[in-house]
Amino acid sequence: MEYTILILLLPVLSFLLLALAGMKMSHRVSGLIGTVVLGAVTALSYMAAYDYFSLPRQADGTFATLVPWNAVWLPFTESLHIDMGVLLDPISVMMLVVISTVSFMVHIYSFGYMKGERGFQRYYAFLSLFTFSMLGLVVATNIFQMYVFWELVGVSSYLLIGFYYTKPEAIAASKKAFIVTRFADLGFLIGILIYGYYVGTFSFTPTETGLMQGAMMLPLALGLMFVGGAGKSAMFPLHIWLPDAMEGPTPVSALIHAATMVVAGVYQVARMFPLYIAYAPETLHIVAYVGAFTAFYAASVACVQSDIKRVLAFSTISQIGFMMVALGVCTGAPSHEGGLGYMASMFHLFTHAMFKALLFLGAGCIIHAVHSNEMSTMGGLRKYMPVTHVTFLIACLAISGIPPFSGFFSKDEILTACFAFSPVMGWIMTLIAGMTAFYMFRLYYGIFWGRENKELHAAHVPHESPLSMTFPLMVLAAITCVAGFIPFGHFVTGDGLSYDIHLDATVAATSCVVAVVAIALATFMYARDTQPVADALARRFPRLHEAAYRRFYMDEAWLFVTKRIIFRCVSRPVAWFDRHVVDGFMNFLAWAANASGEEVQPMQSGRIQAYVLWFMAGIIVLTLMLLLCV
Amino acid sequence: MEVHVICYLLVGAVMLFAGVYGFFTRRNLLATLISVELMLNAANINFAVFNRYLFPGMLEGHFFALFGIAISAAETAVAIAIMINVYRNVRNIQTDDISDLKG
Amino acid sequence: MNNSNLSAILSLHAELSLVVVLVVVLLADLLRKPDAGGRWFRVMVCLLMGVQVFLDLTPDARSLFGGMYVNTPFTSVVKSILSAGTLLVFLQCGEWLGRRDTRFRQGEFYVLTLSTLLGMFFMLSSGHFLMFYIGLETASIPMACVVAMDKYRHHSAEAGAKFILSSMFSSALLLYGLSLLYGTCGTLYFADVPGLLQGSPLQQLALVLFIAGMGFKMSLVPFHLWTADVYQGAPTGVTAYLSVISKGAAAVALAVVLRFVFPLMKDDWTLTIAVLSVVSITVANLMAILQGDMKRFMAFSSISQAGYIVLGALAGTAQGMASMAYYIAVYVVANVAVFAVISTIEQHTGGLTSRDDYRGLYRTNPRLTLVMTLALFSLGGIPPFAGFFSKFFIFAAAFEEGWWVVVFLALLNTIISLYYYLLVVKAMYISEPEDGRCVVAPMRSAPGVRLCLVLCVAGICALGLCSGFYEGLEYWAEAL
Amino acid sequence: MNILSLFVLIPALMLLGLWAARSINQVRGVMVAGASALLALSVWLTVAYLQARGAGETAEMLFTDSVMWYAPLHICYSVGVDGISVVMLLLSAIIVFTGTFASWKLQPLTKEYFLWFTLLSTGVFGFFISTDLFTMFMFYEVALIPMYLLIGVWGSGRKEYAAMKLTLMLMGGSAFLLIGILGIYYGAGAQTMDVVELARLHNIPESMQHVFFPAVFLGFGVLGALFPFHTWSPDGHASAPTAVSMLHAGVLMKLGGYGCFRVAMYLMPEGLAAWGDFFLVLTTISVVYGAFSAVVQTDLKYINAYSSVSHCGLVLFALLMMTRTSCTGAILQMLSHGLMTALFFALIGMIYGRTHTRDVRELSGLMKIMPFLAVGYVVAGLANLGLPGLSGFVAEMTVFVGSFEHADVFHRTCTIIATTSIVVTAVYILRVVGKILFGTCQNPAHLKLTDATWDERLAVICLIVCVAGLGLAPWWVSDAIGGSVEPIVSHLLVLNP
Repeated sequence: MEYTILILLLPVLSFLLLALAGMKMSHRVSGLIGTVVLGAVTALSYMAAYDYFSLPRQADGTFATLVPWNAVWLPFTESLHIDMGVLLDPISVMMLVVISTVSFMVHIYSFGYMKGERGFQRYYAFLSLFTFSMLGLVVATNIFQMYVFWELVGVSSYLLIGFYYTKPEAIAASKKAFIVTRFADLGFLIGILIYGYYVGTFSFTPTETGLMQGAMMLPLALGLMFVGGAGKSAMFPLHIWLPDAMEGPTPVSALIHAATMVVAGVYQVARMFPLYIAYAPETLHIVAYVGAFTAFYAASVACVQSDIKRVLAFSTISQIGFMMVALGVCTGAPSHEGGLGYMASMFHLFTHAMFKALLFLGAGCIIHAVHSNEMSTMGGLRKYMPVTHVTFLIACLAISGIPPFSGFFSKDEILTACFAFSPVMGWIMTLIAGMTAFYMFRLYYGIFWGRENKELHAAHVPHESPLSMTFPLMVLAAITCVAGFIPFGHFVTGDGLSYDIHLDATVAATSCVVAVVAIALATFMYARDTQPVADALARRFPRLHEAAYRRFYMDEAWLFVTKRIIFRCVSRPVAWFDRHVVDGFMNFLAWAANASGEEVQPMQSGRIQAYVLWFMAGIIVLTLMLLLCV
Repeated sequence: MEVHVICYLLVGAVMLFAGVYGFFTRRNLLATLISVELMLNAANINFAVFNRYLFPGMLEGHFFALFGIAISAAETAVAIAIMINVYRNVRNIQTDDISDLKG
Repeated sequence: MNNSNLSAILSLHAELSLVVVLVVVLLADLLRKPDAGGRWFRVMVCLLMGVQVFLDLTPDARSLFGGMYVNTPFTSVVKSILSAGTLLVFLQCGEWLGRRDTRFRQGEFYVLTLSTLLGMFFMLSSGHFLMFYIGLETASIPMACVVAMDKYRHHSAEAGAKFILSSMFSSALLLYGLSLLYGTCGTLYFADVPGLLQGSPLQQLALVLFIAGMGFKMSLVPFHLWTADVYQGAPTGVTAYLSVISKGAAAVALAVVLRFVFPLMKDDWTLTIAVLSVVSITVANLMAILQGDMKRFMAFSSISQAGYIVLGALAGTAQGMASMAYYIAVYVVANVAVFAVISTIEQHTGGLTSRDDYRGLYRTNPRLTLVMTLALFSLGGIPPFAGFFSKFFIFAAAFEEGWWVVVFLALLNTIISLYYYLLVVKAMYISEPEDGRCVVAPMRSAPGVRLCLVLCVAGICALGLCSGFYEGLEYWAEAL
Repeated sequence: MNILSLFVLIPALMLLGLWAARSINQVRGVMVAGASALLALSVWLTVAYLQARGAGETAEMLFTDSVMWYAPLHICYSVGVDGISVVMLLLSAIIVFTGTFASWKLQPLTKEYFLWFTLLSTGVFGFFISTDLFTMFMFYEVALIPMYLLIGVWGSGRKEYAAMKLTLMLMGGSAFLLIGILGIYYGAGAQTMDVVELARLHNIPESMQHVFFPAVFLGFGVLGALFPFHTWSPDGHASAPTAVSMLHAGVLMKLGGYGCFRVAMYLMPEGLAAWGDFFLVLTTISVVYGAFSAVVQTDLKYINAYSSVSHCGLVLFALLMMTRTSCTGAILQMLSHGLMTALFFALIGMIYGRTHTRDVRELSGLMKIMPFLAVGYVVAGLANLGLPGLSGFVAEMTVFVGSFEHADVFHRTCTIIATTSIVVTAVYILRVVGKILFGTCQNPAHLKLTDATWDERLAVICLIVCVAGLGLAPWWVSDAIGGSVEPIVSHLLVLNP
């Protein structure tokens, strides 16, 4: 399957072409180049997926891990070296499909959304760069290649968030995103260093001897790597960059901050899964707890946000929390019990990518229509933009876990796994699932129902988006409808063996009931023109509402750490020290030389008697010196 | 009676330090010049005495003394010439008047 | 017998040829019209000196007058270095001597200067302290006259007086020291003294007095105090001569005597020299930072250079002697170049010697400035100029004898010295003159000065990069 | 005639040509011709070197040649290159070439400027080709002094103070260096000054090594901006004209690391064993300290100077780790830092030439006004914060992995401390990029400014290509270096197991 290298090469070529020659091209041409290339990549990815999964399974019933390409890029020592290559196994192939699909949709969508924007070519160049990096990340053959593309993904996200580089918020957001993730990547890097030192390789499949040596340090190494993953996947408390990242163009949010990049952390954990299971189950459970808390925190914040993209952002964080939990609750238990969460997590990653991208693109259409992110400017849009309305509704149902939409199936698997791990965890996650349904429908009603902002709409009548934007919506909606029925367990499972997804009736029932109740509640509170209950609650618990609205002051906390601690209490003193102590010492030396010069100057009094006096003094001193010393 | 060599050397030493002292204290250039002559002659006395008492029968010291006298004469001549020059410039030969150059 | 005597006498050819030059100059001076410009006279003197430089060299060691006079190839090389230096000084003095108020005295200047040189020659190749002392005095007495040459300038007279008095003082003490040495040894032949030394306190005192007397000639701290005043007061040409020639001669003579006459008291004199060297370098550097007048500034710079020079004597080895002679040669060309520039500017601007007057000099006189810069860099020990090599060799020599600390302190001092040399460079290139334009107008220096500068620059650049000169010195020093 | 001597000969000829040049165009002609010749020569040398190694040439130094110079002190003019010096020569040639174009329109006294500039580069090239201690030291000082006039005359800001400070501090370093060199020479029995030979003899008494290792290491360390002797660097770089900052930060500071490795560590392993940890602490401090100081600076050049302190600290840091990989990384870091910091200074100079201010607070929205320079600046910044695909990443990762190879826990702790600098780097780089390039231009006077001219574009593109080239295809460089680091490191490891 050597052709898979093209999946990487094509985007980078289009990036170079657009970056170097883009300014010479018209918008249409550059956009077409990007889109066509991405189309090709998508086709190749599907082809790769088909070829891969149609290969005969191995004797032990798992899919073979293929490495069609691998070459040493940067040699360190005999055993340690960064390789660049392509690795195909179930999850990487699955990711190829996800990324290329969403990216392709976003490319098409952007035609309409970014129409006439300044820097259209730049936009498409960055999209290609991002796609390339993301694909490179998922097909990495070793942890260091993953880190390389990890960084590239980070920077392309930085560039795309800061696409409107004249907007101060955009600049701040992009900076924040990069620095926070960079900070997390430090953990990743140190983890890699420890891994490489103790296990003696960067590859995902160390030798037995290496594992023997490294077994003791593996939990630490994997934990540090997870810090990196937590940063990219916006786990609490490193999540703060993601809501701000919504300053970027909406298609970018759909692609990077909903579907692909933010799940890199999940992918990383899945990638190291065998090592976690075998050597660091405790670390894996820490992952689970972090994920659960994040999911809850994000969901609770999402319930009160008024900016639709912020709501979606927090719901993304929450959903990624779900995936992390699913991975975290895995155990070494035999057959599929232990590994169920793994499959569930990957499944949810897949479905979530689709419907969350759909939600963001839909939000994009709405923003496009009303030129604002604020719910207050919306309401009652369903009659203006039917397609968007329907697709958005589908996505909401999917994320709320209503059968037969894809979200139901994946989330159900996750809950099953959680219950298998511990009932407490199971119930917590079910509750959070309910909250998900609640805030999603609050959003839905706030946009499409509720009181219409008449005067605004009179001034500027909202309209359905052009086909280039609605087409991707329909495609994604279609996928969302059918994806649930994919026999996912046949492709991706914890132990690699084929497995039939069967619904655990009780879990399914409970989650459905909870979801329906939550939706009903949301309908009760937000479907009408006025929302007395909600306002009453807000008035009843002003503190809580305020805190949730301000995201429980996490940003302020971080600002305190960065501005006060780092900037004021470290950098300034260091700089002062440098100028006044270190440098001051050097200047002091110069001054001292001058001063002592003036000290000896009187010697040169100009009076000859004084001169011969010194002369005699010198003789006497020297004589005494000789008489005493020698 | 035999005068011990030490006495002569003491005379020399006293002359030397007298000269040095004079040089320090006298404000008049001529006086300083005389003091230096004292010092030179102290050295000459030493030469003569050493030769006479310690190494009789040789003439090195005596010759050295003679040359020393001659040379000091030459030096004195030049010194006095310069002092006249100084006097022509500042109408005075006090040491304090030749202390412009300093620092 | 008679014949051999004659040939023996002829082996004094350095001194003899110098005497011949002296006499010729004297006669020519008598014959020429006193108030004539005397350009041809000056040319003749320079030509004669140019010839004389080569007459100094001798291939083999000779000893005359029962060991009173010893001439070795090494000393002969040093002599020709000194003659060459004198020639350079003469070349640059042309402009000053040509002035209306001095032209009728230029004969005296040459005669007196040459006689001091003669004295140094004898001092260098003396085999007995009497000869040494006579040479020393011959070198210093006429010097006083030359210093006081501008007899209508108050400063010149003051400088002369200070010089003659303090030099008499020092020579008196030196003479006293010699008398003590004589008293303890019974002889003053360089050949015999070493056997009779036993390092008694009297001899130590004698040694100190001797070193002090020489230190006065080389102006080592604390015997240096006359230097600055005399350098400032004397005519610039004379200052140049003082700063390079008499200093160099005294240094080599001191090194020779200490090494060959006081070998048994090596501990004593190495310690003394080490202290003197460090103190001289440091104090002189500290003083030099504060100087605004170029001549005075160069006086202190030359004091610290003297401190570096005696490091060669400190080593007391053949390599030390060689690097010392080499250092002197390099120092001569560099210092003479600096003084040539100073005196040229002085002559063309009616006596400006303050550093602030050099501001923006590069704009008006790029060539002069460049020469000055090269010379200062060479003095500061910056490669690829000769000064770097000479410093390195002299440090190596001292280091080999284990004087690490002294070498290190000297090295630290090179930073300070570089600082004040750069101050001059800064004034010439960087600083803006007060009224925007440099006080020194574009000028065209006299041919003699230009020749002098060319020779100096050639020396500055070539002496280091061409290793032959140093290796020759090393060879002859080994042969001592 | 040895091929390496051309590296000194060509600049010498350039000096003559400049001396003879009458018009500014002749000056430029001479510079371009000479710089291109040097570039071509170094490229050719690199190729030839790799071929020779490929052909199984195992000698430590290639293209060697030796001419006895001062026989009494065994001083030879001896030249030779290994992989390290080859890449350093390549770097220097690139910087000189680009620096020529970066100072294309320099006024006034163009001729003199290029004279001193060429003298400076002569010293640099001579240093890298020579294998004789004395010659090395000589060229080292040749490279130092022109800085004074280059900064003092053509600089900006507190140029006189900065120039004097820089010169004196570096001279102070070379005072230590000279005493150390004498110590090495006489310690090894005054037999030879050739580095390789001295290393082979390896007979310097341990007591002397304990004294002279710190002397030499400090001597070179001052030029390598070793804490606390780095303070010349911010002032000096801030005041220097563009091309001089490029050459100084890009190449001259590398003399420090190179010398520490080739002279101090290589010749005095016991001394290293005794002092290694002490200096390791100092370098670790400079890595973090430099980065933190850079965060709060407001002058673009100061920011870059402090980041240079941090990055050059990383070079010495990696060298002191003494593993094969870390030393390779150190050389890579020299190379990469040289290229990207030169790029930085070039761009800062060009921006300063237009806006006449380097104060971050007074610049904004340049991306719209001068897109080319702005994009170049972003690339330089990304390289600086170690973006994969640009040179910085390769170097830093090699350093970190290599340092972490060290078995001792103390060393690995230092490594982890050092790694934190990459975050701080990101902070100050993005801060600057965000402030001056993005946003809307506040100063109306800046709106009329023009983008880069052809000569500036040439310089910038040339550097960017090198940075990206090193970042994308690091394997051959790291092979070339690693091969040459091997003997030295093994020599060290024998003595410091």
